[in-house]
Amino acid sequence: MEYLVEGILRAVTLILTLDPYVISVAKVQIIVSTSAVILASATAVPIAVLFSFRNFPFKNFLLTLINTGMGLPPVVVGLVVFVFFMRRGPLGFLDLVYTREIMVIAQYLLAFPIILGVSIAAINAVPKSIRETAYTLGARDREVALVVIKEAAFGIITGILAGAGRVFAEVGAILTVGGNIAYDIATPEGIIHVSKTRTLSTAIPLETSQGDIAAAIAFGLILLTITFILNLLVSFLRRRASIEA
Amino acid sequence: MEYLVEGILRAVTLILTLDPYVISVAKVQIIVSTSAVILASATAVPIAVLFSFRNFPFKNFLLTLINTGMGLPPVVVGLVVFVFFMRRGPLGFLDLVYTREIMVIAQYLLAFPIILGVSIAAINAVPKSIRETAYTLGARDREVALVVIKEAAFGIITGILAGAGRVFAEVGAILTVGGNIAYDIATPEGIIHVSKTRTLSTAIPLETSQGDIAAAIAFGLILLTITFILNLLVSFLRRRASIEA
Amino acid sequence: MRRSIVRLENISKHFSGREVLSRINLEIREGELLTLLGPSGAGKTTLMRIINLFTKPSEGKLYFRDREVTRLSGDALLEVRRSMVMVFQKPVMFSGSVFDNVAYGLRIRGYSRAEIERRVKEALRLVGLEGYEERNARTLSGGEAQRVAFARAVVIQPELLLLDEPTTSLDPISEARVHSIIRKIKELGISVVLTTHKQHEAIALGDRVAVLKDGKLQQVGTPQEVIYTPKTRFVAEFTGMVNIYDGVVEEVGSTHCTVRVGEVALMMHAFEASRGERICIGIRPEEVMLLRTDVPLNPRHKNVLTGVVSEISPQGSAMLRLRIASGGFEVSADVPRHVAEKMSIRKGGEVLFSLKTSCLRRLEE
Amino acid sequence: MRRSIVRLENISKHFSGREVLSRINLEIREGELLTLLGPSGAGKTTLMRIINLFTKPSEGKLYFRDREVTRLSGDALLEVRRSMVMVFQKPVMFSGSVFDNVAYGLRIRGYSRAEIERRVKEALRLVGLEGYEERNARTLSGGEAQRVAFARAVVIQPELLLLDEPTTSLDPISEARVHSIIRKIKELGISVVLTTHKQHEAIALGDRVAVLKDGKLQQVGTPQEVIYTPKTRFVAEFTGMVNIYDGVVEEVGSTHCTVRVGEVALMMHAFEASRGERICIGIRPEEVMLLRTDVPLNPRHKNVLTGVVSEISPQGSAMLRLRIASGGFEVSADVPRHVAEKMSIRKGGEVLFSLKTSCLRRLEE
Repeated sequence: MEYLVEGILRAVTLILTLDPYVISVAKVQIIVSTSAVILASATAVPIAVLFSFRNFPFKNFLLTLINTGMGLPPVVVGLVVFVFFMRRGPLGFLDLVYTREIMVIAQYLLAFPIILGVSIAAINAVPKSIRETAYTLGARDREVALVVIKEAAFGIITGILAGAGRVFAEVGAILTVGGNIAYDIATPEGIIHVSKTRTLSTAIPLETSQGDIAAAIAFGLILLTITFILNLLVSFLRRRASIEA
Repeated sequence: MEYLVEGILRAVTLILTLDPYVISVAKVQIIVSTSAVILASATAVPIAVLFSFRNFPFKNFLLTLINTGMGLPPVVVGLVVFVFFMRRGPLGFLDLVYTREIMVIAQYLLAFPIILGVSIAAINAVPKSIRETAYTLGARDREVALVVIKEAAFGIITGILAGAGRVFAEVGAILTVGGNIAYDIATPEGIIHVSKTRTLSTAIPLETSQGDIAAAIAFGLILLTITFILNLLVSFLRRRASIEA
Repeated sequence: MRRSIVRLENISKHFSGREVLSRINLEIREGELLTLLGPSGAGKTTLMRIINLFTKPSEGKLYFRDREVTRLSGDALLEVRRSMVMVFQKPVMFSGSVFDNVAYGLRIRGYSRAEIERRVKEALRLVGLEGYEERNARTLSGGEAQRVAFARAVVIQPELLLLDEPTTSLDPISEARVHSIIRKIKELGISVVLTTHKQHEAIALGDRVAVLKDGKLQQVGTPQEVIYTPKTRFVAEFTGMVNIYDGVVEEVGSTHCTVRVGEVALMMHAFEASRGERICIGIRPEEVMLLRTDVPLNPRHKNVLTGVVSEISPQGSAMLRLRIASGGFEVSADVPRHVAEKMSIRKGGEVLFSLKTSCLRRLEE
Repeated sequence: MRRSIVRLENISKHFSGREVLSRINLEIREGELLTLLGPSGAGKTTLMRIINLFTKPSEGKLYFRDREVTRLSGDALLEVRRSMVMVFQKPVMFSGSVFDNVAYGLRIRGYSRAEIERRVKEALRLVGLEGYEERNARTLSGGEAQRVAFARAVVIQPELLLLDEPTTSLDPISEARVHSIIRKIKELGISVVLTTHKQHEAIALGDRVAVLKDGKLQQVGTPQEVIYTPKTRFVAEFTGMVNIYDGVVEEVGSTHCTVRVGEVALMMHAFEASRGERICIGIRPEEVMLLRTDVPLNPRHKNVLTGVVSEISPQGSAMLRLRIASGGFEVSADVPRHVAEKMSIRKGGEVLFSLKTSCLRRLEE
């Protein structure tokens, strides 16, 4: 028990003293996952609007694909990305394996279907009568779309946060494509670790297996804080939405 | 590209020839995750019924806790389980680190809040008028509960499948507490690997980093098949439920 | 007097500070059909839920067959509740067959299989759904589901049936069918309380009508009492007494009083009041009497006025509603079509009319 | 004859094999209020949606101001649709203020800020919601939201306003308020189509009434035509002609025909038929005439029968409905209360009654 308390205290110290290794791991996580979420939102939300307002061939098939994507194990997504980008794979010439770029790609593929799926659901949840009211009042398709997006705004943001939740907490994909790499730098104070592709989530199993419980707990605390903030935002939006309705 | 095709072909061969290593990894995954889901269902569903029919102090607080649990990063759950059971941790005397038992515990903790949360939501989604109709027709609390469970059955099963989906695909927790261990056995045909705590999901990043793409793809295919079946069941139930309603 | 089944004594109900029901005193008697008439938000459903022991009143006492049941719980509550059934405004079906639904109340009461089958069959016949036993209850139309809900309630043979707005948003043909089912249920000796916001329904079905507004009981009486001697302005308005005036008492006599409304002085039957008091009076449109102008005026006609017809609109099928202006004094009069034709009444034409002293009624605010 | 705004020519609509509307021919004229009366499921809403260009008919042609608009799309559709507005049965509010909601149609039409403010204010005054501009539209009561929906529609000054069941499930006081708003809208010169399942509403509001059943137009006419000369059995039933009989033509004369109903032979005005033909006839309950038994029978009374009063129930406020059995022949008669009192009618008593030849009407099945 004392050992546990001691571990937690040392973890808090690592965070508060801005330990370079801890900071660099957290930075990689935040840069990679935030980029993935921003890219996924920027592409998924317009597509969601298109999906709800236009009919086109294979629409149902694409919807099924999106649903499948939402349920795909991240580790499998990571594997697929890996085999495409590995040296002898079809995109191997890009030389992206074990870089932050490929991590963004993998997490983008994880976030995209969730944001798209939740946004489509949010837009479809806007009562049909809202659209028809806008139409009967003389609105054009574009104006109706604006009305619907406004009504679905809370739901779309919830979808983006859900996507963020998925990629920040995820281990399988990012470990497979990123490789969990950190390297050493010599400084006047001694040798320190710096993360190249190691993230909060991939660092935890590594540090526990190497016996550095304090570092693992430090990473866990930061990760927990991030997901806690995301959850807080989601439940805040839920409450706002239920007051609105 | 040929390399990729070759990898897939070798992966299929590994599966079809029932390669002992592949089989033993899949067996660990199935034993651990299925045990966790069964235990979580057996405890979560009765508690969900209790939650919906009884008021007690701290109920809202507990509901918030369940919601938090549903959003907790699996790797953090794994870390918490690890620090409790590590040799110098409070439950270290049980000596469970890097065993299948501790993997069941970690995955139980992942599945439980989801199954509980979804079951509570399913029961609460049964219109209040169903309960009141049963009451006005003269039903006792117990009889009303039976009616409500019957109406919510599809939703509860969906919750169990969602729990299964979470634990089968998850890497962080199981890697942290299980350690991804396999060992060698000498046989007349030569030395083969056998999994102790290595699962489909944790084996993939390992095999890719060690360059055994065929094994990684084999594991990915099996994992995909499992999640595909789970998703199929969920969408089947959704359709049944929407026809019923 | 018939025995009482349910009695409410000074029942009040607050929800988060708002008073939904206020000091209700009401008795439901054996074998009667009581209609509870009021606009949406009057507290009708809350009152039904209190009677069915779903909601505990904030104040007051509830009696079932002269036994106080206000704060019952557990088995005692169950026993009382099992004497009655409520059919909700929007009935829901349990998943399963129609038979399962109708049989539910009997099954939980432990009836034998044969008895259940016999009674379910009988109940389905009552609501005109013979042979529906094996149908999936979730695939029924709205009207069919409602009739199954009636069967599900009646099959238990309750002493009291509570029907919450059973005909809201039904078309007239479906409404007529529901009315006929309700009459059949009443003939089985089951007492019924029915809430409605439709005046015509409350009057056509009710042995007695209780009028509720803003949680307050305005009046309880036979349909005729409620229509012809409304106690309050609200009851008058709600039951179609469209001519309501604010006036000032001018003279108080032993047999008659005079009340001034604008420029017109109206003679009424005597009532207790003091000169100069402001009061509210009303007259039903069908009680405004048009007089022939080609014969001498009969001296027994009081309050005779001339006016100009400013509007004519159909009122139901048999009547026309005239809007008549007599200077600043305006009145609506319902006249049978054939009478209007005979008197060649037309828009802009002049008419002579009389307001009988006995038809002018004083209303509380 | 007023100019036509919308004309439907042989409009049919199928949904997955089911015929929801069948060969509808109907014209909506400038300035008129047309009520579309029918039970739920008759196709009223589908018809409205076809007029508002939401639904394309399966067959037939739709004209707007004599221009065919059946298969318009894009800007041409938008232009026509902008001449009309529909208010849905359950109006929804956009999130935002009441002002935002009412202003919506004007904003997308690019009106100036000042003009929008002026018109919104005026529209809110029309529906009695002055000063509600800044209220959150989602916090309004159901009735208020409906009035905002009316304002939101009228503010555009459409040529045609489509109101889909605006009073379903309203209590009589709210209904009266909605009726008065509709009358004010009509006075603005806006043509209105209103669907309803309430006979009294269709009759009280409509310049013309179109009766719809199972997707087929049964009859279009003035309220009086629909009530007194219903063409089909359904129209008769739906408008309260409760006495409907199947009979056989016995004699065909030049001025009169005789029809046998059970044991009774009824004389009717002449119509085209052959002896032995089975036909359906009806008479409104208020046209059954009770005769005094203390004076000699007037020979101009035809179809005089004696019967026994088997049931008396209130019918609205002014009338009593008597169920009279004359052997196997039964008839319902609506009698004013005061007449019933004067004739001392009571349950079980004997009455003499006459069915005027002109009031017996032949109905199509």
